[in-house]
Amino acid sequence: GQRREDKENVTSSSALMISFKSFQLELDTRHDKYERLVKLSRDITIESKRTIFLLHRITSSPNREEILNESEVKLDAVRQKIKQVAQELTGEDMYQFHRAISPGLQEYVEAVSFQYFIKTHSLISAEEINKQLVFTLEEKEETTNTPSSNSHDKQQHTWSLKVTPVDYLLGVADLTGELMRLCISSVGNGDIDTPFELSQFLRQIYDGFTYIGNTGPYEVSKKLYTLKQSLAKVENACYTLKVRGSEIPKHMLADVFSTKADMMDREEGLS
Amino acid sequence: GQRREDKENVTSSSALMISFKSFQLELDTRHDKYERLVKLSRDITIESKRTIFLLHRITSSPNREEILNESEVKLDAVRQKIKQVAQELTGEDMYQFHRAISPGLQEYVEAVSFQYFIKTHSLISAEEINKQLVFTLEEKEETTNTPSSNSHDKQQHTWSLKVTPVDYLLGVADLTGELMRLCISSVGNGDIDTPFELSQFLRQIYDGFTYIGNTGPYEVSKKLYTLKQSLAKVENACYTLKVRGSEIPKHMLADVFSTKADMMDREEGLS
Amino acid sequence: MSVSEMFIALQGSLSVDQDVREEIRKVVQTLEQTAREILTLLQGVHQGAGFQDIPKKCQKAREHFGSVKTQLASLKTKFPADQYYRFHEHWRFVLQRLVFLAAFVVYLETETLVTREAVAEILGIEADREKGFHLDIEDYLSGILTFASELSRLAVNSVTAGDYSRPLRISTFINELDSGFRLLNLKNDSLRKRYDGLKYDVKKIEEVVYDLSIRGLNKETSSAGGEK
Amino acid sequence: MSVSEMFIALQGSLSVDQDVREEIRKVVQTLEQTAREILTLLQGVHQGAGFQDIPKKCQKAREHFGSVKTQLASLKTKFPADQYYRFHEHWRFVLQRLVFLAAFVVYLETETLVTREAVAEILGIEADREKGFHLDIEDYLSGILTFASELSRLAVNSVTAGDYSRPLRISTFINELDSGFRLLNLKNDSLRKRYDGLKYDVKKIEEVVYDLSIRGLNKETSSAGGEK
Amino acid sequence: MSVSEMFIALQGSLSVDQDVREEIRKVVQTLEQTAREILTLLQGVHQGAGFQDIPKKCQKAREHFGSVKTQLASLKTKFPADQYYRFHEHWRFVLQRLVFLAAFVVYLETETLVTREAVAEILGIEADREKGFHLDIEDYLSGILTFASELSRLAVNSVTAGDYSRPLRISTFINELDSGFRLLNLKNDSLRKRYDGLKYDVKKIEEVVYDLSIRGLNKETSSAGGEK
Amino acid sequence: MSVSEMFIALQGSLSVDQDVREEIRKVVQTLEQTAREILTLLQGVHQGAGFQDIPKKCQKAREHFGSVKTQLASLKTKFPADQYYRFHEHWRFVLQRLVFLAAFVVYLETETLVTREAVAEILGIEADREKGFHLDIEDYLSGILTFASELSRLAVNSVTAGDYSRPLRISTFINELDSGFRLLNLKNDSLRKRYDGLKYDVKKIEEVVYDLSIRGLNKETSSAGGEK
Amino acid sequence: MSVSEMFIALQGSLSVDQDVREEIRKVVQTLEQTAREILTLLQGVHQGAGFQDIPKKCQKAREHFGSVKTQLASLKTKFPADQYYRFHEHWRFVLQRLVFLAAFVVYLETETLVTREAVAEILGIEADREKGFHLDIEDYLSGILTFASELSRLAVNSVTAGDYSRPLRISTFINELDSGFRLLNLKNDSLRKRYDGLKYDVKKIEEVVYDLSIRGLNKETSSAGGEK
Amino acid sequence: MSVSEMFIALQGSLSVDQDVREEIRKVVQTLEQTAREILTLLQGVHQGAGFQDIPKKCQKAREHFGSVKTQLASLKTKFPADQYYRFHEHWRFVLQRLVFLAAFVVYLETETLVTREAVAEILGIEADREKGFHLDIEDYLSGILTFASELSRLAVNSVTAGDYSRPLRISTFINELDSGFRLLNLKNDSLRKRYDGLKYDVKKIEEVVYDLSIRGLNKETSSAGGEK
Ligand SMILES: [Mn+2]
Ligand SMILES: [Mn+2]
Repeated sequence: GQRREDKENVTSSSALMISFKSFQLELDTRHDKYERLVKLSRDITIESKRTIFLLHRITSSPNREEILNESEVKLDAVRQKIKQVAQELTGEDMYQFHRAISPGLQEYVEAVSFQYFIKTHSLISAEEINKQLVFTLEEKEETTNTPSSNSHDKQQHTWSLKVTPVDYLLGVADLTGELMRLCISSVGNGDIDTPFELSQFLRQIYDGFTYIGNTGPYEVSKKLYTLKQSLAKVENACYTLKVRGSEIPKHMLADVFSTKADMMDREEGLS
Repeated sequence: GQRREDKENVTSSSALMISFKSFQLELDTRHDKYERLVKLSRDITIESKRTIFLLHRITSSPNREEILNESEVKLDAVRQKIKQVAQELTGEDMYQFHRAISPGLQEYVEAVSFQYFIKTHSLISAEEINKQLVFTLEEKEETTNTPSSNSHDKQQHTWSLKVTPVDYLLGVADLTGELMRLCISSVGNGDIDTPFELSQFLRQIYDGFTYIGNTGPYEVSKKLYTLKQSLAKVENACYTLKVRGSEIPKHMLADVFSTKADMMDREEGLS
Repeated sequence: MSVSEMFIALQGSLSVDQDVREEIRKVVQTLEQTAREILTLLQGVHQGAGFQDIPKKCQKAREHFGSVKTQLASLKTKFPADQYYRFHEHWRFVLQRLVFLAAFVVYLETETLVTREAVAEILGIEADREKGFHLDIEDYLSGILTFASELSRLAVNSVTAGDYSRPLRISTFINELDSGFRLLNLKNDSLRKRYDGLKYDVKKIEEVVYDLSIRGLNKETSSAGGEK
Repeated sequence: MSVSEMFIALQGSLSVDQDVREEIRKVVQTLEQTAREILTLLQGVHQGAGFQDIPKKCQKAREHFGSVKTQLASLKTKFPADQYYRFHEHWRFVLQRLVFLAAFVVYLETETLVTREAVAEILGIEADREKGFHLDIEDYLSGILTFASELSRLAVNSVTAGDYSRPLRISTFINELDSGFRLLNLKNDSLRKRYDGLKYDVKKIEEVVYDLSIRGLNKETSSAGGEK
Repeated sequence: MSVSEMFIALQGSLSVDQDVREEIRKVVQTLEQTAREILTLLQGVHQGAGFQDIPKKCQKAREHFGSVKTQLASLKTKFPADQYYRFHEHWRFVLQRLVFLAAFVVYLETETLVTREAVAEILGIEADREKGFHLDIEDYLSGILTFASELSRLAVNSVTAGDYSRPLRISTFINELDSGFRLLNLKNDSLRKRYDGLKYDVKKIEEVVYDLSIRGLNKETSSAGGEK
Repeated sequence: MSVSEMFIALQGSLSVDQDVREEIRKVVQTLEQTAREILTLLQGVHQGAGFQDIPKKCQKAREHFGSVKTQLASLKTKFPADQYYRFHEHWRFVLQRLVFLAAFVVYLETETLVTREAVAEILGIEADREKGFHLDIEDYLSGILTFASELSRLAVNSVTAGDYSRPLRISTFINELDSGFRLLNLKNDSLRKRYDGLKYDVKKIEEVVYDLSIRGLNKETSSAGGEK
Repeated sequence: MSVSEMFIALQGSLSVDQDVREEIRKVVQTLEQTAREILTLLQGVHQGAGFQDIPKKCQKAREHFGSVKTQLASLKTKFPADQYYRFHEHWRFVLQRLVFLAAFVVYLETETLVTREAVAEILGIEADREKGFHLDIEDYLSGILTFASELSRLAVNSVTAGDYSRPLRISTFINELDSGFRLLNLKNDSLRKRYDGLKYDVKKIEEVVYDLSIRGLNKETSSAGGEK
Repeated sequence: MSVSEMFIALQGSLSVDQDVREEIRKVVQTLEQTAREILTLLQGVHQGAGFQDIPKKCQKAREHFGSVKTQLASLKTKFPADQYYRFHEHWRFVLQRLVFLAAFVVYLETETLVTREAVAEILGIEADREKGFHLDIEDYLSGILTFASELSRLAVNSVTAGDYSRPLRISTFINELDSGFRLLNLKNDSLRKRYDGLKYDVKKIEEVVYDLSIRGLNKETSSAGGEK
């Protein structure tokens, strides 16, 4: 019919069409970027998880340094991915893409804080984490990896990313699960100092989360239950160590001499 | 203590450790492949969706061919991604990774069947779809894209992928939503043939799904409700066209002559 | 820094955040109040007598947009400029509504589609993210879709009011708008859902035009009202 | 091909699928029955008198594994060889259980960890996917973890039965197993959850060894029972 | 007081409470029954012949409201006056329904909106919270929205019944109601959601008026029925 | 009796029970298949050409109900009569669907509501609980509600097929049905929820009648098809 | 029969049904009350002094079971015998609890597992489905599993009370019970899930026996209490 | 009164209501803050060193309860006394938490269960509903259940801190509490579900006592800490 052809006269060059073409470009660009960030986030998650597994392999002094070094290499690789995220977000409002990258960043917080705890027996701060997320072009591996080729006039550029307080909190909440695993493993390996130390540390984190309570976002409150359970597991482990350590088998004193030294050793560990 | 050191004597070269190292490799390889397939699936989904949007831009004969050609180019690009999927799955049991690729394949079915409907006014069969998913190395763009460089002795290789009946059904179920959109747009554009044709076609698909009922997996039954709603929308649109077409404004016969031809045209469309 | 000190600091930043949100919520409430007033004003257009004094209604609406400007100016002082999307959810609904209202006013005045830049100016904000508190493109588009739906109502009611030429003009207009939207690749989100509604608006207007044309009313000069 | 013909064909393939699943379910049920019988047999080990006749129990279990072989041989005829993972869910639970049982028998016989290849042989299936109906690695690992948990029970009960040397050997064994598992990067799935349980088994065994050592019982030659 | 004595006392209070709820539930059931009867009575309005005897239907409904009064009078004796909101959930649904029915009757009689005070009087309860068993504002508004939706049905059916003038009056009425609601600052709750539905009723009625006017039927004197 | 003897006896009962369920499931599957075939058959009614041969379709459906009778007869042999409610969940869904289909056929034939007794007869089962395998009231009502929803589709499509008189008849019918349901005191369960949907069907059909009457089409003799 | 007459009849049946349920609910409440009293009585066993007067507690519990009999006798008068499974959900929970309590009493008296027949007798109902109001097998098994879990608590607390021989007897008993359950082919339902918990009870009791034996306490003559 | 006047009046009431809620929310937030501070304080009890200065911690907590009193006093000024249940949801969570904290403090001080009256006094509110802002029974019970769960943690950690006598006292106490709860006839609501958790706490504490008694530690004078 005639009317249909009329519609074609909405020429594709009208002002409206021109602006909608620009909208198309703008939306597609935004979605493409979002998608690239989702993929980077998945990579960050996976590699962070593997770093955590690696760190759980620490059982004794000989392989400790080796594993710590290896974990550092892995985390460096993760940070290279985060650098790519930071580059994608240059000049952007990071909160616009936050949902895409948040899972990855949380997992990174978990991994890096786990490594930090193993090294220093303390909690890494958000500031400390963010300090490691400032990147400059000068790093050697850059020259090959940068997608844009004219890196010449950009050499002074730096990129950085800040994990949000909430991402930090969520990462730390998950860290407690790993610490609980570390605790149980320690008991299994006959290491009785670590559990008591861990229970102190976990209690501090738990008290911290209690202090925050429900003033944070829902995702944080949601983790409280798991956190409480992890703490209970650790407290139970310490309880068991204490109870069995308190037992002097009065009714059966065979071979006391040879085991005495060993027992003294243990008693120290408890005090 | 002494016991801890004992544990180190689980030498990393024991048979057990050697086999677990091979397990580590096997599992990591599997997970990495899964992850690559997830990413490919996301790409396939996005590009298929964009093809569907493109096809909705068809409103008249002049741009029809152009858009069909463009959609073919886009779908070819999607098929290149599917080819990568097929390559990843060479020698694998595709059902092992099905969950990773299923969303993408469903969306591709939706896009390709939409295009096919626009071209032929009929439903593409699963066989037809699968025929297009047989890939050979001879295609020209191959030589640059193949990750493995020694493509020499592989030249006779072909890769193929089959969408499962369930993926096909789920894609077709979603297709009905697009057809409903096409129907409503047609009415808005003064095209009154298409809605009646679409209602016939949709009814056939609906009857088909009814016939399958709950004998398929849960995901299929779950789509029945939306499908029924789409059909209702299309049937309502046809109803409105019929009702308004039946109205001969007896009380107001001004300018009958000039509109008569147009009206005859419409009546034909209804019969 | 001890663990408890860290958590005190974190709690501090969380409660700052909450305070910011509280402040934002308050301003947004006044914005919603103003938006409701503009809406009531413009709803008058649909009713019988309303078609006569469209220009006056538009002028009054323009005055209300003055208050909107002040309120939005206040809103942007409530949070750091580079954290727009952190708090976006709070104002996106009202902003979409304001876009709709601005688009409606501009259409009633000139029968053209307000551009993103023009809306931004009416609201006293930026069209460009880099420049500060801006109008997100999806919010702009969403507001325009609400406006499109209002147009189909306008087409219906202008017939009731005896203005037979307006529906045809609306038809041409919404068809162009529809062509524009077809260019977009939307995700499966609320914007997509609202865009699906546009088809029904186009359809409704087409039906009005059909009703007029089979009665030959499309060629009459509009007998009653209409501000043109 | 008309639309309705297409759907008839699709329905056909869906119902073939359902029939296959029904067939599989039936064989799996007989497998579960046999597995329960083997389990009951081996559970006897934990009880007082049970420690004496471990070898006899193992031999009997071996006989049952003969039936398992036949049943699994039947299972693999029920579906196309290259669609293992299509129907995997149906048998993965019972296969894990059979791995556990095989590992338990082998451990009781030789105090070694059964390899994936060896389990596959016991079950009469392949260790290698390419070769046909095989044992998925995750199912193998999952079965081994159930077995590890049984070991902690064995350690406890062997003390009750007066066998004080076994817990120490179990301790050495499970520590090596734990080291093996630590090499793996698991996803957040059921295997990961079960692996988390291993730590508790290791811990329990360590506690038994501790209990023995503070009483100097670790140096005694086992007074009562024990098949060695 | 021992722990068990204390808990016996607590149980005493708990069971008093449960008895009260049981009593309330029973009265609410009879209220629901009466409400259903009124509804059936008024539904007759929508059907062909129904338009003739609207006044008679209204009168009958008024009689039923007599029973409602008695039942509500009984309801308020079931619990202490200051615990209205403790048991609110039990009767809020039926009260909303009764508001709808009262508003419908009053509209059919006088084509005006029943006030909260007037509904309260019809139901024999208080409009004012301080005075005792009252009608909560939100329940009143909720009932009114149900009534608005009934109006769009009425507009449609009055055309079928040949009464062409009523839809226009309904249109004016519902527009006024809509403006009224726009004065409210509703929270994001169920009431808000129901209010969002009002615009569809408004639109539907406008389309009925449109259908009449494009056919010139709005100018005809209504041929069939209509109680005016 | 030893514990194991006792459990062997229990397992005997359990497996009898499982066999019964298995048998029931099989018959129910064939019933579902037949029900699907009837549904596909009757859906043909909605198509343009379908309105011509409604009687033929009904007759064919009646033949299928013959198979249904046989299948239901077989079903009731699978378990003791006094355990109807023990296994009720297995067939309740398909029975509701068969009620819907029977009601649809009867309506197409005679434009009346099939009674529970009549459905029972069509299905070859009892209407009365005491007499044996019967049709539960709630299942009957549930099937009727599904049927009501089909009626609104029928009204729409009969217009499309050019039959303008049917919708009015459907409207009267569904209003009567609605009044019937209002006599029931339904609990807040799934039936109540489904009943709430009925009002949308009533409204939809009223709108169809409206569309016809405003165009004077309700007075025309139906031009195309219609079996009457 | 008109539609409304038909629906009036249907409502008649529906309200009979609702009354039956109401009656059942009331009796079940008194049963729950009695069950709670028996539980409180038997809980005393776990506490320090409680081990001395187990026989007295059992005797008292037996008296309470007299009331249970009366209440169950009343329950079966509330509905036709062949509709047991129609209302099963109402009493299944309390019946499971009563099975647990009866099993506990019988165990405390004789250290044997109560049979289904014996429970039925204690409760004054039938073990056999055909004979009338009976004890469903799954409810029996479910109650037994609750009882098994109570046994692990009993083992722990008997050690605290200084009775070192009881845990060993409990261990033997629960192992037998576990073997019994392994003879059953449970579906993947709630019973299966509860059975999966049994292994934790078995393990817990084995650990108690371990604790005693590593300290040589299993050889001591129990110093304190114990009814044997 | 015109429709718009009426709605302006309604909006007046609605916004008074919203202001009241806003005020309540603010006070509740400060209450939550204080409750969190008390909690953090009391959690210190679980730490090794914490057992020494329980009395000091309790005294500090008592001081905080002073603030709670003031805040609750402020809360009750925010709304009319007879609308307690209208706004109940706002404070019920924090009130339950305060009950838990008060019960914990009182237990640490005197090892007794705080009565409802005593909690009310600590919080400066009424125990009796008639007298004004009171403590709802269910909120009291819910808080007590949270406290019970804290007791099982306390039992574990007091052992770790070397206090071997406390668990036995806790065990007696929680058994009494459990018996108390068994006197209540709880409906199937959230309180019932929470009560079901109590048995796990009872069991956990019994296991602690068991661990001590099997090692003869319950007879030792507690070596480390303990405030007694
Ligand atoms: Mn983790
Ligand atoms: Mn789609």
